[in-house]
Amino acid sequence: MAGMLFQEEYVAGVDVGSTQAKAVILNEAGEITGRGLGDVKGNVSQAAREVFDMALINASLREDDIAYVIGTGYGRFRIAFGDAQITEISCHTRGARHLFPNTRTVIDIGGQDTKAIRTGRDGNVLDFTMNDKCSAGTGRFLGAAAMVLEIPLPELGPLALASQNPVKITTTCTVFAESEIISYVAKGKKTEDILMGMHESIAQRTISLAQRVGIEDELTFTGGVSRNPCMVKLLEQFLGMKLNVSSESQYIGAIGAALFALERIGGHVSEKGMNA
Amino acid sequence: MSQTVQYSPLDKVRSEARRSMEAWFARLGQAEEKREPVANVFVMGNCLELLQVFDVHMVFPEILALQTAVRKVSLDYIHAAEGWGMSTDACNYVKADVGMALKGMQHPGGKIPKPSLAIGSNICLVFTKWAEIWERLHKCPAFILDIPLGRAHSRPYVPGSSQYEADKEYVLAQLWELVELLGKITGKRFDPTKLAEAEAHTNRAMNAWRGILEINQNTPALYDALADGVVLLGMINIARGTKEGADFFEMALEEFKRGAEQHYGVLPHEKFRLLFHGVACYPAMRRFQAMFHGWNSVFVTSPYLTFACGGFVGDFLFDTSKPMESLAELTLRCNHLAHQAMYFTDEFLFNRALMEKFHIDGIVFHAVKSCRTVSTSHANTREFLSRHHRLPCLYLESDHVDPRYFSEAQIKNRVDAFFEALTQKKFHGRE
Amino acid sequence: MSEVYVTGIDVGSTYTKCIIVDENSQVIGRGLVKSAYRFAKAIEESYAQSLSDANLQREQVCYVAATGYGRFMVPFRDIQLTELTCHAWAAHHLFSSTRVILDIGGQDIKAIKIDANGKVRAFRLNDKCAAGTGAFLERIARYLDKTTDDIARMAQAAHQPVPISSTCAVFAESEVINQLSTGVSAEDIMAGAILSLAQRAVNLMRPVGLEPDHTLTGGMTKNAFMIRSLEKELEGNLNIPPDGLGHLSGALGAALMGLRRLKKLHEENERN
Amino acid sequence: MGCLEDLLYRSRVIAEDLQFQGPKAWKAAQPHRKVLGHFQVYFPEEIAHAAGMLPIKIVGGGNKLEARRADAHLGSFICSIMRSTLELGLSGRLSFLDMMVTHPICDAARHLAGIWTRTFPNQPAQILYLPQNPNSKAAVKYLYHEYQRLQRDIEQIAGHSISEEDLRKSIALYNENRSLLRELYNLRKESPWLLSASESFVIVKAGTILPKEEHNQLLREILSLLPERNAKPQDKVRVVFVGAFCELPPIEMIETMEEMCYVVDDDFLIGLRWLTEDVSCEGDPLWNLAAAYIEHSTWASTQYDCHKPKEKMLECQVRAARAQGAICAAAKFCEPGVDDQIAYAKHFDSAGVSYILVEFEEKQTSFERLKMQTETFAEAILFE
Ligand SMILES: Nc1ncnc2c1ncn2[C@@H]1O[C@H](COP(=O)(O)OP(=O)(O)O)[C@@H](O)[C@H]1O
Ligand SMILES: Nc1ncnc2c1ncn2[C@@H]1O[C@H](COP(=O)(O)OP(=O)(O)O)[C@@H](O)[C@H]1O
Ligand code: SF4
Ligand code: SF4
Ligand code: SF4
Repeated sequence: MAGMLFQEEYVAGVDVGSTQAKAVILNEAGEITGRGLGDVKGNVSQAAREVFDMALINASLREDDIAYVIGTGYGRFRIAFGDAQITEISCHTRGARHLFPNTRTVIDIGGQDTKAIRTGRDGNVLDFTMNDKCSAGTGRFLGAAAMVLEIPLPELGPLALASQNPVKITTTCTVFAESEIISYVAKGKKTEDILMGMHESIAQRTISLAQRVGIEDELTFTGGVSRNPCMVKLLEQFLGMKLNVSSESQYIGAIGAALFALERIGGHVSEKGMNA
Repeated sequence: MSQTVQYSPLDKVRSEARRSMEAWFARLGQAEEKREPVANVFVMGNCLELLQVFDVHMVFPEILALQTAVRKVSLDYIHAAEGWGMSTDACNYVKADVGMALKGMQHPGGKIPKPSLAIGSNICLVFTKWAEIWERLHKCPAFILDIPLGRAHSRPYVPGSSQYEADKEYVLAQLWELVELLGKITGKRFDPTKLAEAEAHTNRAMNAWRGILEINQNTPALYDALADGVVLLGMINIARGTKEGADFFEMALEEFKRGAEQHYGVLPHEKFRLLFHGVACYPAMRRFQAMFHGWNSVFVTSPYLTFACGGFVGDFLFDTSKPMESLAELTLRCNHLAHQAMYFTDEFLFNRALMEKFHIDGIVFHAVKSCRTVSTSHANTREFLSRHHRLPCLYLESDHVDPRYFSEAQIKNRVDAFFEALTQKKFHGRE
Repeated sequence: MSEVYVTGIDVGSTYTKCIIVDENSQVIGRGLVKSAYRFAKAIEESYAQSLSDANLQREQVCYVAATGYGRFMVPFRDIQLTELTCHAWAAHHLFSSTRVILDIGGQDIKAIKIDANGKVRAFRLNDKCAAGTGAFLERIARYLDKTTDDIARMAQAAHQPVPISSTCAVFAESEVINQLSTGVSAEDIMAGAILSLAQRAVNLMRPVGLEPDHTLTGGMTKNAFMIRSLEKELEGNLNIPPDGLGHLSGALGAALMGLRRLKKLHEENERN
Repeated sequence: MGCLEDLLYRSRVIAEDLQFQGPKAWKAAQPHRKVLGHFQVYFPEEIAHAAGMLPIKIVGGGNKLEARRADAHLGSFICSIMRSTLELGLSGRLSFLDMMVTHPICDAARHLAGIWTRTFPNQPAQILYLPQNPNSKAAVKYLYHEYQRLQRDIEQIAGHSISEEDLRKSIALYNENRSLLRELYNLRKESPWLLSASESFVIVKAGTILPKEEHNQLLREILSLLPERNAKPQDKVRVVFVGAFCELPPIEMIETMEEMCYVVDDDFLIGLRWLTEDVSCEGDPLWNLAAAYIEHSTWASTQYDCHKPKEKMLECQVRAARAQGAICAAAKFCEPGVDDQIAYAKHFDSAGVSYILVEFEEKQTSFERLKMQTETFAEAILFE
């Protein structure tokens, strides 16, 4: 920035998921100075560009101010302005550890993928698993409900929490889930009970997945679905433990990527992280 | 492999193997015309040596099936088989084979003769189902060789014990029944000297095979147990029990030894050494391999190399002075061992000694969706291993024949994450 | 028997379809309404449409046969039949020589084999996975910001269809994004999706036997590109119900079955 | 003697008991009592019974069991009964077992003993290697040796040896059970309106965990009450159901089929009816048991036998039951099941037998598709 004695360095992390793209900018101290969030529609590269620009504006910076950009997420190889790529598994872990240093398990539920990661004392990934070639039980499952029932995504969770008598959703297919929801609507079931059924079904699947890596305390919940209070509550209830959920949760992948970028240029945070 | 012109032991091994494979196809192409008997057999539990006595051609439907995948035409065959009624869940080897039958026995490698006999076994129970399909499709008799396999975890299985002897008696009795059937089909008489000869060839090949498996304890590794392993396995099956086969493996061992002296490595900058467990991912072999080579990692060994070679039990070799009994014993023992290893996996495959000898950094499980024989225990074993031994494990799911199950972006994601973690662990000491 | 009118209602997951026939099996009224998952409303509306189309009052209809996914939700039905039976019967009525019927609906694909009398001999349904259904195309259309009606037109304009290899309807979307960003046109993607669906459909037909001739029924009859792709896969012609009846075949079959049933009941009454 | 409805209700409660209260109570009643669990399909329970053990059949968890833990241990391509069986173990419901035996019925199930050992190291698990080449002349002798081995293992766990006399008594008891089950099935063939397939299913299923003495008593009582049942024949299609030789369909699924059909014969829990004739008590009883397995046994998808081509066996079964068609089911991901469906379909197409192919899962709770399939099937037969 003009007029400053020392040119401060900034780094960026860009997480291009299947549903949404996220970008954050960090300063050398590892503080977030800018964010960008947008839907991935049609063009991955463009979505990456847009959220990056958004973050730059948000941080009042120009592209030249950014020393290093790391791309992550499903579209990481399509980020034209990125300097390197790292998988979202490493990035989510890194981001989660940064926000909650005692994290040993990370659960990330995104639009298409559900991941469970176990990390070691040093924050290294020890083991991870992901859902297989079927999108059942991911954020998209909820997206389907939101669409059919015409309820905005952020309201799904709070609404489901009002349920007294959840229905049982047995379809595992995201697409067919729509018709199962409809058949419940047709039978006169309450919206909140149907929603709760959906949430329970995803929570179940997530836990079975997480058990593959072994669940250890503390558990940090990341990804877009962690913004859903009902899912947080159900996971806590089924697991019998408290979850870490950050208000930045959807950005955690991008934060992790940015932290790796900082490490590349030799920033402080990474050093601390290494010795911690 | 690397830029400097370096001697590669693999050149000769690969070219010789290709030549043998082509010759095999050529022989098969003529079998029907010459009205010579043909048997469909499997890579495990096949008693090749006995078939050689009766000059029966051997078709390995598993090898044919995997080649349809390698040559990128498997989906056509699978579609044909699914159109015929086969389930999407059934083993795709079977579907590729049924597809081939429906397409008039046309295989990318050449025309394949119809079997005059099918020899199935219980090693994989899909074999028996497969044999039933042949009975109906090709109207050929099926013989199921039933081999009693592992009964329990770490239960000793020693010659002389009542269980061992009873099992052996059962296998031997069945082999004699097979001899009778072969006699009927070929019109030839059983000649024990010929069997002993074939067994002697196998002994030579097996001795060399053992050397080849062990030589990869060298750093850097001399061959990739996945990609090159497939070539070697193809050879041990189509050429076992023949002089040609024995010569090939002795040659290969010599080549590898020479390579070792010259510090040849299959990868110029070997960084990670991995153990591969499962059936390979044939529809995308190259892309799969590239994901690992990109991180400078090599598969140094794979249990599959011992399971599927047909006759490997530690130091046990054929006793050619009593060829039938010895055949029964070897068939029983090697399959018993393979199964003990597959079912009760941990103690046999993942012992510390093995990991240390081969300097293994991690294990890659490739679960094949349509192969329950090999893949059922993968998830459980992986869970067990990473909990008890803290060994880094990567679990991947795709298929051995059906390209639809290979999703590049998803698999790459997992592979990259695995190596990111491994790098941290190995080079930054993080855990 | 004077002035006999029979209604067939096919309550599908995507569309609710209604047909009224007279005693000579002539179609005199039709209705088609998007179910949009409000079945009660869709049933009422499509019925009202067909009544006004036929210029009839409700009371004039003697018999109602319901079919489709929501057949039990038609409160005024006299009988319910499955859509397999109804599609088969309609195809048999329209093309007496047809032996194999393919119906690609929103939720499933059905391949039905019938005998010379229109009786169902065998049938196959697709797996319970949305990867091979009409919903697959609709999702891709939606993803490309297009409507169902655009699907066929887009595909026609394709130059070089790219196949969608994903086995999952949802993952297919990310494959679509991927291809869009590598510069593949939306038209080529849509055409590729239809081709892969056609391939799946024909594969489902194979086990029931591919003997001629084949009839396509259901909503996909509106998609000319799909018809061509299927014909290419089948290496033969497909019968398409004339007169826009394709999408209404389930309802037509139900109405005709209803008429048959009604006649039989009359005969029995007369005998007694 | 209770009334019929009470007995049926009691059977259902036992059949659906996921806590295994009966076997647990049996075990607790006396010290040193031992329970042996064996997975589907067939197991020579006589040997365990003769040792004073309670043999119970492990048949999965059905659609009431919530599977949370098992998925972590099995890939996505494994059938539900494997999953739910492991879930029963992981949830501690089977911790009362003193021994677990599995069989080489399919490639998935063969792994169960290994998975069991790794996961529950304190519970002895093993594979009983029933022969897969029953056509070999050596098969009986081999099986006799294998039964001897099993007997030694059982004796060790039971803590005492088995005399020939013990074994004879057990065989007689099981002969009676099998004959009562045959009677039950005959009755369904003759008058299916007296006993529905779903009722028959729970009665038989109760026998998976009841001591045989009690199950025989239950069967005797039910059989004596059935003829007096107040029920009249309905106009329904008669069908044979196959495909449940291992994984069991949910009761609601059987009920769904029965809305349109009389299921007059089936292969539910075929392992309990595996031996089709009484086992002789003369001579060496263990040998007789082995010989019966090879010589007087029914057929199933899990065994290869060149003298019993499955499609022909099924056609005979359909004809013997005077059925109008067959419902050929297969459990999802069950390779023996899905492969045999092809043989059935091809054969029935040429033999002119009506049939439908369906897939099911024990954990299924919605039966819309099945309903559509059976309705179409019945419509085709009724409306010709
Ligand atoms: N405000 C919100 N409340 C609840 N859920 C949300 C919210 N925003 C997004 N989601 C969920 O998060 C998912 C996207 O998560 P994300 O981690 O961004 O996925 P990806 O990285 O695959 O694009 C959506 O499918 C949606 O279900
Ligand atoms: N105008 C149209 N153009 C192209 N395709 C159409 C059109 N209308 C319907 N379809 C296709 O037909 C399918 C629905 O067919 P339909 O037989 O009504 O299904 P269902 O009976 O399940 O409601 C849709 O998924 C869509 O793909
Ligand atoms: S199931 Fe596995 S072992 Fe068996 S035939 Fe198929 S690939 Fe081979
Ligand atoms: S079942 Fe549904 S979510 Fe799963 S693969 Fe099929 S379409 Fe995708
Ligand atoms: S249901 Fe089929 S696949 Fe599953 S354990 Fe039983 S026989 Fe094996």
